[in-house]
Amino acid sequence: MKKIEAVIKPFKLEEVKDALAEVGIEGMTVTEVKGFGRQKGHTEIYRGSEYTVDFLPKIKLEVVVADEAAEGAVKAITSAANTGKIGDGKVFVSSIDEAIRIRTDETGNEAL
Amino acid sequence: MKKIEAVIKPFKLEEVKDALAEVGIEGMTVTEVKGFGRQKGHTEIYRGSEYTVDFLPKIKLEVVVADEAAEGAVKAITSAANTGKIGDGKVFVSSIDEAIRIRTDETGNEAL
Amino acid sequence: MKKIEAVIKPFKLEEVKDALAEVGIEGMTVTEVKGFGRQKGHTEIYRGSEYTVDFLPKIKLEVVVADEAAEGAVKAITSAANTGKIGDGKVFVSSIDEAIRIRTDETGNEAL
Amino acid sequence: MKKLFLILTILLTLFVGPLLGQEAEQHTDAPNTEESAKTADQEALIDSETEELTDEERAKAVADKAKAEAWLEGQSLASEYSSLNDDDKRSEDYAIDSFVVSGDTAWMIVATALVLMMTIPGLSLFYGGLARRKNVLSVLVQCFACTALMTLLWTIYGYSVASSGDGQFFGDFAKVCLKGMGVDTVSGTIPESVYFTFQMTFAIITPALIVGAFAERMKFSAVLIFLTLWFTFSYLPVWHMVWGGGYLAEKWHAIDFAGGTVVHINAGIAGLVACIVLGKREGYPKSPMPPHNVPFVLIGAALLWVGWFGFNAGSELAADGVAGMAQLVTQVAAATAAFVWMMAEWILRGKPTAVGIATGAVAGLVAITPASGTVGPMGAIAIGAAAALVCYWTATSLKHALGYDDSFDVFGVHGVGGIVGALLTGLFFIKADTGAEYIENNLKGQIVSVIITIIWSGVVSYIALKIADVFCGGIRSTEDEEIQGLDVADHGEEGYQL
Amino acid sequence: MKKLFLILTILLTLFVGPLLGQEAEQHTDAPNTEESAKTADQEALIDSETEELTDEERAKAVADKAKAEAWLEGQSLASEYSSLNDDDKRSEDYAIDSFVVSGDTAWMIVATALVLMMTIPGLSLFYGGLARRKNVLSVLVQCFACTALMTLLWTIYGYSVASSGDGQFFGDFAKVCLKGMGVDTVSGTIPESVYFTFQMTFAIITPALIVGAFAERMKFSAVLIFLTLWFTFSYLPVWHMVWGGGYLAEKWHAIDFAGGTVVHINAGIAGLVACIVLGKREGYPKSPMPPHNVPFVLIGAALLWVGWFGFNAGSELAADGVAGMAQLVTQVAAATAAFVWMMAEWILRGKPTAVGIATGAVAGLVAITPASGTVGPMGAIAIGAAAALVCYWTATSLKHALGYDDSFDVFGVHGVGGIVGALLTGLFFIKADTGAEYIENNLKGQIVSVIITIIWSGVVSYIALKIADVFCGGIRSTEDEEIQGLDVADHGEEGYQL
Amino acid sequence: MKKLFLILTILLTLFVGPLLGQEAEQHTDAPNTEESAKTADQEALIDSETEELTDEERAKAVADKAKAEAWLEGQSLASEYSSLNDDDKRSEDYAIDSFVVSGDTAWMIVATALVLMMTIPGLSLFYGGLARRKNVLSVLVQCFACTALMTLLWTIYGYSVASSGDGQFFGDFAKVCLKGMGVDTVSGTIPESVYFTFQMTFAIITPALIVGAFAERMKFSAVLIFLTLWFTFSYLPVWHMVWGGGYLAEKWHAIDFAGGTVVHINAGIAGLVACIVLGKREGYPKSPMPPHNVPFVLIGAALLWVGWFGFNAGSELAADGVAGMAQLVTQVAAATAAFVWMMAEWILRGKPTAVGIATGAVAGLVAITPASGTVGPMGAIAIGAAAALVCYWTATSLKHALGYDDSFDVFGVHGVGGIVGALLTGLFFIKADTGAEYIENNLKGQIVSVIITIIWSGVVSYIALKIADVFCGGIRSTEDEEIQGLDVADHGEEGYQL
Ligand SMILES: Nc1ncnc2c1ncn2[C@@H]1O[C@H](COP(=O)(O)OP(=O)(O)O)[C@@H](O)[C@H]1O
Ligand SMILES: Nc1ncnc2c1ncn2[C@@H]1O[C@H](COP(=O)(O)OP(=O)(O)O)[C@@H](O)[C@H]1O
Ligand SMILES: Nc1ncnc2c1ncn2[C@@H]1O[C@H](COP(=O)(O)OP(=O)(O)O)[C@@H](O)[C@H]1O
Repeated sequence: MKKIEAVIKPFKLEEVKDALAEVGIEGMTVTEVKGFGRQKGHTEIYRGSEYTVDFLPKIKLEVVVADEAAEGAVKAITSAANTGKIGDGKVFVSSIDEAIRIRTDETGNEAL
Repeated sequence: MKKIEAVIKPFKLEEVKDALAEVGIEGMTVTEVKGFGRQKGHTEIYRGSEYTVDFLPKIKLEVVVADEAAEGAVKAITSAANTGKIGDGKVFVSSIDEAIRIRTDETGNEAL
Repeated sequence: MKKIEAVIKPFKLEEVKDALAEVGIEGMTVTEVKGFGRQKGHTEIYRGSEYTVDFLPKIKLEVVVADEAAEGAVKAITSAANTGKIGDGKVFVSSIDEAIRIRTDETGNEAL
Repeated sequence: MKKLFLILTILLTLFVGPLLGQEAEQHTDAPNTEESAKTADQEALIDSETEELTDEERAKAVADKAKAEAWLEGQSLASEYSSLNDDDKRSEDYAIDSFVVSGDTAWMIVATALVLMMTIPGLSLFYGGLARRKNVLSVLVQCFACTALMTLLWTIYGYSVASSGDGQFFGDFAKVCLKGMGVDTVSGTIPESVYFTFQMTFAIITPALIVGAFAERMKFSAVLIFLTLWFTFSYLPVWHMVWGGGYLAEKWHAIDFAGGTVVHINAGIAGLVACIVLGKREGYPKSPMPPHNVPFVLIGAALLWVGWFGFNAGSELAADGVAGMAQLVTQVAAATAAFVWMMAEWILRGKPTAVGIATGAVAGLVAITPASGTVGPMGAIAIGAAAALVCYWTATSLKHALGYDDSFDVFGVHGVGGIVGALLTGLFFIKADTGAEYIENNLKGQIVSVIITIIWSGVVSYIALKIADVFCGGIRSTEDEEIQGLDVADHGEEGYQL
Repeated sequence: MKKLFLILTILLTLFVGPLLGQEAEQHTDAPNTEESAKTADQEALIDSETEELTDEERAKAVADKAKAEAWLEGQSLASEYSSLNDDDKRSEDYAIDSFVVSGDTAWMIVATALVLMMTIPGLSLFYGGLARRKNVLSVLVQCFACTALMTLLWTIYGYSVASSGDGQFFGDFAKVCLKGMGVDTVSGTIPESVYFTFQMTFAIITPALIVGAFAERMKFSAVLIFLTLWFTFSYLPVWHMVWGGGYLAEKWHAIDFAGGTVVHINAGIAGLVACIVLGKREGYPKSPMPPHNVPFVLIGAALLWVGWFGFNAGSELAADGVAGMAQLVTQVAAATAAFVWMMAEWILRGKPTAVGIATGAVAGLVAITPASGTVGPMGAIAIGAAAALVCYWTATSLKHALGYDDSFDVFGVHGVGGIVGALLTGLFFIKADTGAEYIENNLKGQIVSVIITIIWSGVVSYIALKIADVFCGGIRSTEDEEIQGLDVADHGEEGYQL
Repeated sequence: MKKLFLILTILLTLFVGPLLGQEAEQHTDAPNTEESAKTADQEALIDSETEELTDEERAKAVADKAKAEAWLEGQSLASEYSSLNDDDKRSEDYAIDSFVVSGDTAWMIVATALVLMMTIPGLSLFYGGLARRKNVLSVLVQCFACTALMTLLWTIYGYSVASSGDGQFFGDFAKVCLKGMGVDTVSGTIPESVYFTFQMTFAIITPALIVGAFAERMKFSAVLIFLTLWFTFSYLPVWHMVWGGGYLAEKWHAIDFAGGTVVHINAGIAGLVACIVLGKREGYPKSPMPPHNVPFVLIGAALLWVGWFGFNAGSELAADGVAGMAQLVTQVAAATAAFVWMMAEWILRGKPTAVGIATGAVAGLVAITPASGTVGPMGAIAIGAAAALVCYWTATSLKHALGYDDSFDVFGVHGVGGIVGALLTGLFFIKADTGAEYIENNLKGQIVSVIITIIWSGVVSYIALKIADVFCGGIRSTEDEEIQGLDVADHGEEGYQL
């Protein structure tokens, strides 16, 4: 099984979710994160002190899928999350040794 | 070493922590996440507009353990987090190449 | 490519970020997490009931780097995050199969 | 744009029917007379040197003045049992015309504080909580800046243009920069400084109300320019027409005790026009835009509720039985509307919501405002219930049907609630001594004032927005700014570091 | 269930001892007399047509009336130096009986606003902050809905049943729907509308206080039914017994200046019974349930504190020296209790907490309430300190020992604080002119009123809960709803989108 | 340490110039006289038994008294048109000296509530929001504990030491524990209890203001000891010198209507000294320390603003034209300063911030405080604008240049704003009847009071901190505690569980 981690812009979450649903993926876990990269942050001011906020709000999406579904899922994500502007984010794919569904103790692809 | 990631219901955290302690695991990192899956969300209402909240609050637990401890840890988690109701969550196991304890620079199983 | 996950003390984030920049790493994703380990928590009191808060605020830093950059990155992190006191945190290294930059569809080391 | 005219047309049509039906009635029936007299009286208090009511129609003025005197006499008889008799005695003892009553002054200083509390913190929390997290500060700053700006404008020319002189639509510049107002200047039974500051708080909250309609998408600079223009050319003339002895007071005897027309309809229509001209927020109505901090919404509503006692009971300008009854009916109408809205949601949607109960309370407060000096408790229940149902329908159905994006339902609650209140104010009355309530058809003057206010405010708002557009190179924030949130874009700050 | 009876038994036993010890004393000693007279006086103001105090014991009534007259005479002498003399002069000048004093009216309109501010936003924030995040809105909505509902009930029948007529336990229906109350109707030196609305705010906050005891686990529909029944059959009769010239006023001369018995003990006991009947929250006491927003707790407590000036000093129904002293002792008792609670925590637990200092302040405010019209500053320090210590012990030790789950310590703070205050009210008095304070044993009437209130409220609460249970098919939310949080379950909303 | 002396030197130098320039003028010019008389009058009201103004210089006292009488006569003439005439009539009718006016009492009871609301919840929210999340409760608790503690200290000895007796720097112990104050004791036209409680709220907020300067790094125990010492040896004597007929009132005729010197400069300097002695927060100024909850900052500022009406208009101690004008100028100055600060930021930094507009409002409120009884609306605009600009410069430039860490700019806003206000108070005056405003050079007395307050408070603060240091084994939290946050370290709680 593969784990796909995608860091995307927050307002793209809904579209990415729908795109994944279209390729048959109906389970995922999302986390609010802060991203640092080429996209530059903004300046905030507090009583005359200006400071740069480099960490921008992003959404991290984790989906574990069967090996054969990985490519489709990645495509779905990248095309839905793309705005063409800097800061669109990344997708990382890694391998998962085992998956278990807690409710039923099913394992492997069954568990997803 | 293995990394065990478990997505569980928030109110089960305490029990899972205790179960892990019983199998000798005393270190872990938890994150508040939102999960999407078969468990259906709820409807919220705002001045007459109803909308569905699909993402439910979950807790993600990350534990890195020695290879031989992985199975016990997974068992501990699944049995403690089980309620038998939909949405109990998943456990994912993957491999870790290296672990370092920042304070001492110990590596490998020593670092856990 | 390698994924480096580091759990550190929150007030060390700025220093770690700078240390990574020095070794040429300019992209990362951070998450607010709660850590449980040897560092003991504190006691809170609410109308006479005392209870222990075991989970302490930590920052989880995720950086994906080319294989050859991993060691330098780990070094940078461990030395910047070190205070010598218990609870300094851990670094975990694992392998990443693929990375994609959403904006450009670049893959592999290009995407980082 | 088309929507705007559609809505205005619906509103107008709704009123033309009843209006025609009333044409035959004479407008000198009892409550009208009292009110006209009262207005005359108020005007006399405001500026005791301009005793003549009009220039043009001297005959009519004389008749009006006679009526006013009759009404004042009635008042003075009634006052055998009220706090005024003491003052009469005193004026006899000292042979002076005007004096300050410390009890009335005490109440009005506090009423002023309460009305300021309605805007900051009340309204700003109510709106701030309804906003999305990324825009919370923009809403709060707009309310604060409006408070600061209107204080200055009201001081420099607003008070003069609204309250002095005897024009039909505008006052004059006699009191610019508070010329002639000292520590000892008196207005009625309170220092003029208190009357001035009390009215200033109304001039603050009215433009601030509009902010909720165009929230989350308008440039801050454009907000300031738009509000300045609207204040000058819509708030001040409507004030003068209704409360300053102008057109609506003199010719139509409009009853507006505490500001249903001047404040709520006026602001509600401006909000409607502004949100239509600006267009919808990015993603509306597809993406849900739930309030980011519902507890703030409820605290804000609670502070509005408490402060509204200053607004309504304060509009009596004295601490007496009318003020007491105004407070009572304010409380009853707010509670009724909150309860009815809650039950409506419970029955129609399955769950009573927190935002709903708070919105209901505000709708009831809006609707009772014009009536709070003339209605009794049972009338307040009727007005509260009607306002809740009509505003509920507007905010949850009509708005979606017509498709405009009134961010926090300024038109739905203040505009529509104000109209419901203004009309019902023409129906319910209470007898002073026995508390008996009766129904009296006095709709005509009310309908006319509503229509005129709608048109006036609508036209001024539209032009003001266009002028702001020219000055600011567009009144709308860019798409990027809107996505990032106006807090960072306009103010360089984030609401929370939690 | 067993716990409920155990606690009631402990409370009763605590009182029987002192009561027996007092049996011998005659109940006509000075302060009692004054109070009985004052009550008579108040009753006379409220309803000037029912001059006879009782039906059954005419002789006793005559004696009581004589005492009342003597007391009134004393008052009128004292008033040579107070604001009342002016009014006397005026009533002489005009040969009228009742008139409105604008200063008193000004104060009472504001006091009314302050007491409403105690419930919304004050109490709702205090409780809302103490709740867990997932239940914050349910608590806020319950406070808001209580405000709306009680406003209606008090208007429709509550005021009449509480204050009119001369029954022992209930009033009559003479003033249903405010029959006979107009703009000119007077009560004492203020418009009756103001008296009515002021008392309405008491009728709002008392049931709202109970919400804190059963928070986070009771169905919303059951809450509304329970509070309606409890209001009708416990709040109204206890009001009538203590303040309406009923049983406790007439026969036991209970001193309850601002509502220690009527409000706090009454609500505290209802809370205790409700939380025991409902059972503990899921996970209590194993899982910690810390407040989700401590700043809200402190703002809420602060608003309660400020609003309490309206509650206590307002209960004088006039702006005079008694009101001033009531405000003073309220401030002193609150501060003392906050300080003592803080020090107790610091010494006993090692750290003074924010929730602790806020809770201490509320305990002090509760305890000074019945005494605020008769005690001086040194008595206030004593009462504040005693309340802090006893409530601290109840909320942190007794509650855990007995194992009931009073979510936000309604019984621990309001019930117990109210009892401490009611008893100490019988001990400390201040001389009007010199400010000298003295200790006087006047406990008997106080003890009896406390016991009767405990039993009455306890029994009514139990029955009301059982009736609500039948109507709602269970009064408790399901386990799933409780885990999910009542905000989503009952109201379809989440508190924050941060 | 060096910084401390540097700053004090700058301040002193700034004042010596103008002072010398004034040396020649006689100090009996009109406004001075009026003020000295007024102070004398106030003193007379406070303690009618100590009629002699001084012991040492009997001749001067007689002259002063004559002036006072002349002024009082002027007042009494003016009062033909004010609420006082009624009282004069009454005092004639009853041949009594002192009586309570219910309208004045009503206002002052409420003003007291408003000033308490400034500290809790106002100031605590303002400061709490500015703190970082981990320290929010420590700030709130410090404000609450200060409220409790100062209430007790003011009751036990503060009121006596500040207001009774005729020492130059301290009062006496005649009124310790409120000896002799009963329900019927009168001060001016209000009950003494009300005067006492009103002044208590000033004694609460002044030390609470200082909290913002040393926030986020001082041990809680040290805070309590420091504030107790500072209150006793700086607040009380400055009060006595300015308002109690002491040195500054008698000899320099300082004008300080509502507390620019006594409250704001006094507290601002204490804050400056404390933050310098304590040293900078860990990481300051390298790490940004933005407010954790800006909406709290704005609500807090709004409550301060509303409450400030009680502070300034309440300082008239009556509900009359002066109070009305005080409220008016308070509103105008606050609005002007908020607006000017906003525009300054917009022009100089590109964006107007929420924290900026709130801070500007507070700066304006501070600066108008001493002038609020003597200035008119145009003077208020001048004072507001000046305060905004000078405070903006202090908080955003001077502070960084000098490198002290005044956490929430207590010195920058209260100290500097107070100085600006105190000086300009000597320039702008309004005529009572016509409202005409004129400029009058009355700077000398003002400059002297500012200098003396700076030195007095500075020295006392330094010594008090050293004493606290000894008692607490260091006044600063450990580095670990500071990193963890004072909420957990000092109070065992976290602000939020979101
Ligand atoms: N090397 C990396 N490891 C982990 N996350 C990264 C890395 N580089 C970038 N990211 C994440 O991707 C987000 C977008 O990256 P950025 O460089 O700003 O733009 P782009 O995706 O267009 O190249 C960052 O905010 C960060 O969260
Ligand atoms: N494919 C997946 N990848 C990552 N997380 C998943 C995946 N499927 C489910 N989850 C997580 O597991 C949680 C529970 O899944 P769900 O389908 O609702 O119930 P169940 O665990 O009983 O099958 C989800 O809320 C989500 O956080
Ligand atoms: N086995 C583990 N798996 C995942 N995270 C861990 C593990 N052990 C520790 N951690 C994380 O590292 C943090 C620091 O660990 P701790 O044992 O407290 O101190 P130290 O790092 O000094 O050994 C913990 O708070 C937790 O977040």
